[in-house]
Amino acid sequence: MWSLSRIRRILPPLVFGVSFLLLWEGVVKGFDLKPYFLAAPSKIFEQFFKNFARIWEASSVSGTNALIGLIAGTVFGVVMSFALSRYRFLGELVTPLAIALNAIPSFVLVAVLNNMYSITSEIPRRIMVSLVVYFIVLVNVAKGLTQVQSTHVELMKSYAASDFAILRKVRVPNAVPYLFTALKIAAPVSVITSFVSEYFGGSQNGLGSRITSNIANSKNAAAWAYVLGACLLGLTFYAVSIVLESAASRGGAASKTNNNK
Amino acid sequence: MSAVQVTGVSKIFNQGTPKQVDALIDVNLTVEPGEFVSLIGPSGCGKSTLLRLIANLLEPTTGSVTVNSKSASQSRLDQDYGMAFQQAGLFDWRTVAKNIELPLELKGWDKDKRAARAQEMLELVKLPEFAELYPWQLSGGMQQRIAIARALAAHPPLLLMDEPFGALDEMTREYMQGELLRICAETSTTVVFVTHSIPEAVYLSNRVVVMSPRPGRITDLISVNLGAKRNEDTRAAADFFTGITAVREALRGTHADHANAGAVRGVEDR
Amino acid sequence: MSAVQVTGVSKIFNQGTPKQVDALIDVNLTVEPGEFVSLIGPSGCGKSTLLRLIANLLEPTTGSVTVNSKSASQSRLDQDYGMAFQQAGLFDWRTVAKNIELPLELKGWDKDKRAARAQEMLELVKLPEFAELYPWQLSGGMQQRIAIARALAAHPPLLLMDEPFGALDEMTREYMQGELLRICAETSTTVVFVTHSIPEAVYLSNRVVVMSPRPGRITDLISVNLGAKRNEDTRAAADFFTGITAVREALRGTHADHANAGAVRGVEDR
Amino acid sequence: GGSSSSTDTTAAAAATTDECVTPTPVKLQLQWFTQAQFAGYYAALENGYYTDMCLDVTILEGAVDITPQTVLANGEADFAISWVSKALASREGGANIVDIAQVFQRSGTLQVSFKDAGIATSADFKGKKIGNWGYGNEFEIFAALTKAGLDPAADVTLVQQQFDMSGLLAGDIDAAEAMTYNEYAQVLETMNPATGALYTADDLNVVSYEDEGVGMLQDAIWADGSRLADAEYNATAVKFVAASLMGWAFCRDDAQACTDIVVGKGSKLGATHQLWQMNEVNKLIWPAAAGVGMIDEAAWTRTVDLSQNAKNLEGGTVLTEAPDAEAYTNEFVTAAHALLTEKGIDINGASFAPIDVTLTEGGN
Amino acid sequence: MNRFARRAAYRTSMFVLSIVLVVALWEMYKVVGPQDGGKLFGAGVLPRSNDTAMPHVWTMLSRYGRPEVRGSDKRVWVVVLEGAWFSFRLSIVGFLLGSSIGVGLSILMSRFRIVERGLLPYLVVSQTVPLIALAPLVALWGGKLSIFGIEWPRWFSAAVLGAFLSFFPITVGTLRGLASAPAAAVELMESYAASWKQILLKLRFPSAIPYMIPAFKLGASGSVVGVVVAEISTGLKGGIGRLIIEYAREATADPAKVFTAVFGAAALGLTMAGVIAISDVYLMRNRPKETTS
Ligand SMILES: Nc1ncnc2c1ncn2[C@@H]1O[C@H](COP(=O)(O)OP(=O)(O)OP(=O)(O)O)[C@@H](O)[C@H]1O
Ligand SMILES: Nc1ncnc2c1ncn2[C@@H]1O[C@H](COP(=O)(O)OP(=O)(O)OP(=O)(O)O)[C@@H](O)[C@H]1O
Ligand SMILES: [Mg+2]
Ligand SMILES: [Mg+2]
Repeated sequence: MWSLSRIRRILPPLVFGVSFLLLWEGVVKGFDLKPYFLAAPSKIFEQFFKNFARIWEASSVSGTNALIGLIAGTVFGVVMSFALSRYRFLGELVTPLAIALNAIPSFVLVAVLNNMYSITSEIPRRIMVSLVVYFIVLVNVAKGLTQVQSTHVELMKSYAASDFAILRKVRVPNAVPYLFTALKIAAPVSVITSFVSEYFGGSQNGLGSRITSNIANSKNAAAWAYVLGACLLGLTFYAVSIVLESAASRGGAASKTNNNK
Repeated sequence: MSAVQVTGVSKIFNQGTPKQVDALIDVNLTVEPGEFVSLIGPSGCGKSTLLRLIANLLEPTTGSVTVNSKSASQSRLDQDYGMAFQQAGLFDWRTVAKNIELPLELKGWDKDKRAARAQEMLELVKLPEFAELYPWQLSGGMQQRIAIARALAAHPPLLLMDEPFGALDEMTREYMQGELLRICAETSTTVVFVTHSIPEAVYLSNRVVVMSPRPGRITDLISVNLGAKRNEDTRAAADFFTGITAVREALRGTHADHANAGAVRGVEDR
Repeated sequence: MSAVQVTGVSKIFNQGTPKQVDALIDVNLTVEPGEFVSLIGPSGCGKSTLLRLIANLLEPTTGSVTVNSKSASQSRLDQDYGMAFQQAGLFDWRTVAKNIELPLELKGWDKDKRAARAQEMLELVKLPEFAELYPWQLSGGMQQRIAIARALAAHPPLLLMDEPFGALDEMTREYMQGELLRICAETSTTVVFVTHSIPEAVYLSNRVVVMSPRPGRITDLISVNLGAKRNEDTRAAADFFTGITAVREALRGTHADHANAGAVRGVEDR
Repeated sequence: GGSSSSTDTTAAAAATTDECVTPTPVKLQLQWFTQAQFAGYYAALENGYYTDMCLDVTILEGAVDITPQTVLANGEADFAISWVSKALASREGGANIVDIAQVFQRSGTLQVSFKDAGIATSADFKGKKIGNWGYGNEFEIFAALTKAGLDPAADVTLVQQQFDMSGLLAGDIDAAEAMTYNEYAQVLETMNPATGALYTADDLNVVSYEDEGVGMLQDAIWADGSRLADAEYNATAVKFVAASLMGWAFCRDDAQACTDIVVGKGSKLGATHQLWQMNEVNKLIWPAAAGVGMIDEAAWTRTVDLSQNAKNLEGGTVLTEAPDAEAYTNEFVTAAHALLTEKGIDINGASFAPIDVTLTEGGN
Repeated sequence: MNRFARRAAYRTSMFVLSIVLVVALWEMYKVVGPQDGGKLFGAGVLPRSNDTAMPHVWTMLSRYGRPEVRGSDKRVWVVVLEGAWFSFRLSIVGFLLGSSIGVGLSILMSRFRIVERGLLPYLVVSQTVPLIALAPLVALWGGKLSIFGIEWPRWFSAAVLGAFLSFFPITVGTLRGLASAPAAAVELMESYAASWKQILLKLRFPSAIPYMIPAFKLGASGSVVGVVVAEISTGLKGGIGRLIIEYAREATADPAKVFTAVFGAAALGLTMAGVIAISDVYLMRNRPKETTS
């Protein structure tokens, strides 16, 4: 059943999206913009379906890098945030480095990493993704581990609970929603980072290299078909992170985060 | 043998620094088994500090605290007491039953025994059918009752409560007071209870401990006796109002300079 | 001419949807100029809704509200009333004086006139030397006094207060009650006051309006008369206790099913 | 070829002798940063050849994402330097641009590998990691692969190189794409850790796509087709081509002077590297049997054929159909040659002999 | 003020310490790490420690002091500094543009829920469109468009791309901040018959500031990245992005050089963050100190 409120939620973005595409199409047709300059959405969709198998293949290459980086970055981020919640000064050490790294375009760092590993290796790209994910996860999970209700900690102490028990029964569960918040941010970012990392070199099998080579060849519609694939991949990652969140917190945590938002 | 024995206790925070606070000075207090004692006094007079000292969440600067003739730290390790706070402080990610089981888990009880006890406690607080719900699905008063159930789960002989009903509206509060009295009578638990409300202190207690700030100390001990069978009518009884008036009088002294007392906050640490 | 006239007012939220709430049904209330009226009743009985209707922050579903013989909306535009809430709701980024000046700013007063009035109000609430501090540097009670000063800054004939002392501890609360009475007497302001506390309602009011929920309606109007010169001794007077007992009796009826009433929260919207 | 003759060109040539009142502003879009690859234009600018033709020329540098032919088609530049295949792809995408002078007569693309990799011809690419520049500079590789009967998606691993040759030097890739005038020199400017001296040509195998028969036409001057009907633009084009070719003739005769001009324009590449580049570029231009800048129909046809038939990674080709006849014209070069001959400039360079350049470490 | 000074000194020393640690790790790895990389569990996860892949820290530092190209008397540090200054100015323009767009959009969205519902999902999607696909388009607008007769200069394309990366976090942060004004405070303003604009200026914005500052921090580093990417892709001369790519071409022979420019970009990001941090201190000076439990 499509309830009224559901329609009301879905309608505006739908109307907006469709009218945006129509406007785009109209501008391209109306001003007779040539395909080398700006491709019409209809052409992009046409290319998308025509090249679907290749887009799928390229997406799976970039997607694999994103996924591995996402997992590695999350694991490192979680581990590090445990250390961070234990030793406060670590946070002060890591923050400026994070800011500095954030100011360097990722493909520049990948170029450096490519020299450190091998240009044919996927590792630099995965490292790059993990690095980006790592900081997002670190910041959020560390917050979740430290910002616990003082009542909870006192209560545990009154049970003569050890630090480890407090960590396990209070800090970790408290950090779970924060972890998912981080994942929601990190999931699409990991996809972007993954294919942007292909910009300056390396194996030519992912979305990023397809986009650049098609643009360089004045095949704009094809390039944007890959961009569309990239957007869809990013949205898929995002959707999966949401599904994971609701699956993992079927009980209490989910509603709590919703209330806090 | 007394349930709680506080002897010559002082608590000074940040001793020797410019931020030094004399939270408690030379406090002596004895609580008998089965007794219900309330701590009342203006904000900052050290009620919570005294409760934390008894719970061994803080160490006294001088003096000693014993609970059931053991040192405070030993009785904490033995889980000789249960605790409840103004915020129910339930864990959102645990069901009601699992919340109640928490102290038992930490004591290493096995699963079946824990579940049985949780169900027993839920019956005690009259919420047996809510075991599998999550705390945020309950009203404030119900959450507070779960918190009490949790505090009592290990059957501790002593219950320490820091303004447990402070966040409830007056009607729910009065209902909860009745419930607490009933539960404590059933389990013959000793209670040390911090509150800001004079009627609450009078209604609940055998004795009301009146405290005053700067430095924190006990200024009065007022015995109240509304009888074992308190009910709604008690609140309309003359004894009740007499008790209220007595406590108010005792407090008046602690409150002389209230108008702008403790006024400017945070000035010290700027 | 009455200060507030509520005639046949109903307020139904989300009318016609599954979430419909009958917040108020057929409410009639007249408040005379200079009168102090309290609204009391269990949570969800529509106290805040009624206050918001008077303030024209909500429109009634049926019926009409007039304030000083004007429509509620006109009197809002004219700033005929001041408002205060449970949280003082001061703006952290404005000094105390600037907080008090806020309603005057919005009225377009010029700077000097505003400053003069703010100083005058600060003297009224006995905090003249705190003008240049920021709200978070003050204690809760002082913040609440500033909020009252702000509500009165434009000299409105009517003051609407929604549990203004709910967040204060009992001692501070009793002090603030005294202050409020003094200020209202000095400025001969009419007050509509929402509270959960029976003693508070009895101590402050000329009349206590008792409400009951589902659907929200007025069930009782209790006249109290503790005299114009109320003071600390009034709280020990027999009249005071009689008033309390009367209001409690009136409330008892509204509260029969309290134990698990409205228990499971959020069930409807899950 | 599209040599539909027009009287405008001759008229334009005559116009150059007129007094110059206000020079015509002209913008030239390059493919890449300032370097000796574009020395002819900088020489023409520096030596006043453009000014003499009453042109006020501004040279716009290229970059990673600057597609010169697109810039031209958008009207942001009056002329652009681009490789033929890339430009024809844009033309197919609707960009109305015309090749009016083919400056580089030969392809300068190599595939460089170390001797031990055993890559002597493009047939040896099979199973190897083949580096390329991407961004549309890789078509000759696809052409060579197609010619050798290899599938770019399956038989080789294609790897996009970074901006330097470290992929090859570190052994990450087996053969790197290199221009004779640039990246090839970079390898020769690097210390060989085994010998402690620079790498030499003997250490390397070089596959030249020109020699493999899959060379595609490279740097050409492109004009805006939609404006060619305009007499004024037409005249400007002739003057611009003439002055530019004069610049190239100057560089042919004095490579060192041209190198200095380019270095003076702020190129960050070292001076000996630039001199090497100048010399190699000269080799791609001179000698020009039909006259510098003349578009050779055979080379053009070969380029078009390869563009239509060489399959890339995605199984596509650069061009889906042959370009129309208007895609190039020799009438401007012809008119320009007339002007240059008048001035006594050698447009063939039959006696051209490259100089010897000794590379130094890092090209400095 | 003393407290700020002490805090700043502490932060600085922590920053220096973290750099020292990274340097130490780098050099330590150069000692113990395999020259040509190594495999662990069958995957080549150990980086190469040779001087081409990982130049010594002192090689990189001393590169700053040597001339950029032989024969030139311009030292690398001067060039990098000039490049950073150029990009900094562009980043500021991009940041200002991005913040105006971001704040404007968030006002619009907080005013009209329908705009929020319609637009927000696409703003999210817009950030998954890679800059490398947009850069050529925006670069083309340079010279093509003119607004009110003012030509769109080339550098402005770079600033626009900076704005593209900075507006999103600013929009989201400001939107959340504007919505953070307590309902009671909004009601209070309504009880004063305050207009929408008055509520916005006197209530919503001041209460949004704690949300806006972290958002602006993200926006600032976004604008740096956007500008650097744009310089790389459109070849805009004079900035740090252009230096990175020019030096990268020489990495074969002079591997330390490219690091000088990369560090320049990092320093640029830190500077932008610093600028925002200062305004943070200024704007929050009269607010209660954050209490974390
Ligand atoms: N950990 C601490 N460090 C420093 N000072 C403290 C600490 N805990 C409490 N104090 C100070 O000790 C004094 C007593 O505090 P306490 O919390 O016991 O008061 P209280 O009577 O419980 O007040 P309230 O009614 O507001 O809860 C106060 O001045 C408080 O600021
Ligand atoms: N904006 C609204 N939309 C829907 N329902 C509302 C709204 N505001 C109030 N209600 C409902 O109207 C009823 C009365 O609410 P109101 O806030 O007036 O109660 P109250 O007496 O002030 O309660 P409390 O003592 O908890 O403040 C409640 O059931 C509440 O859920
Ligand atoms: Mg306390
Ligand atoms: Mg209410």
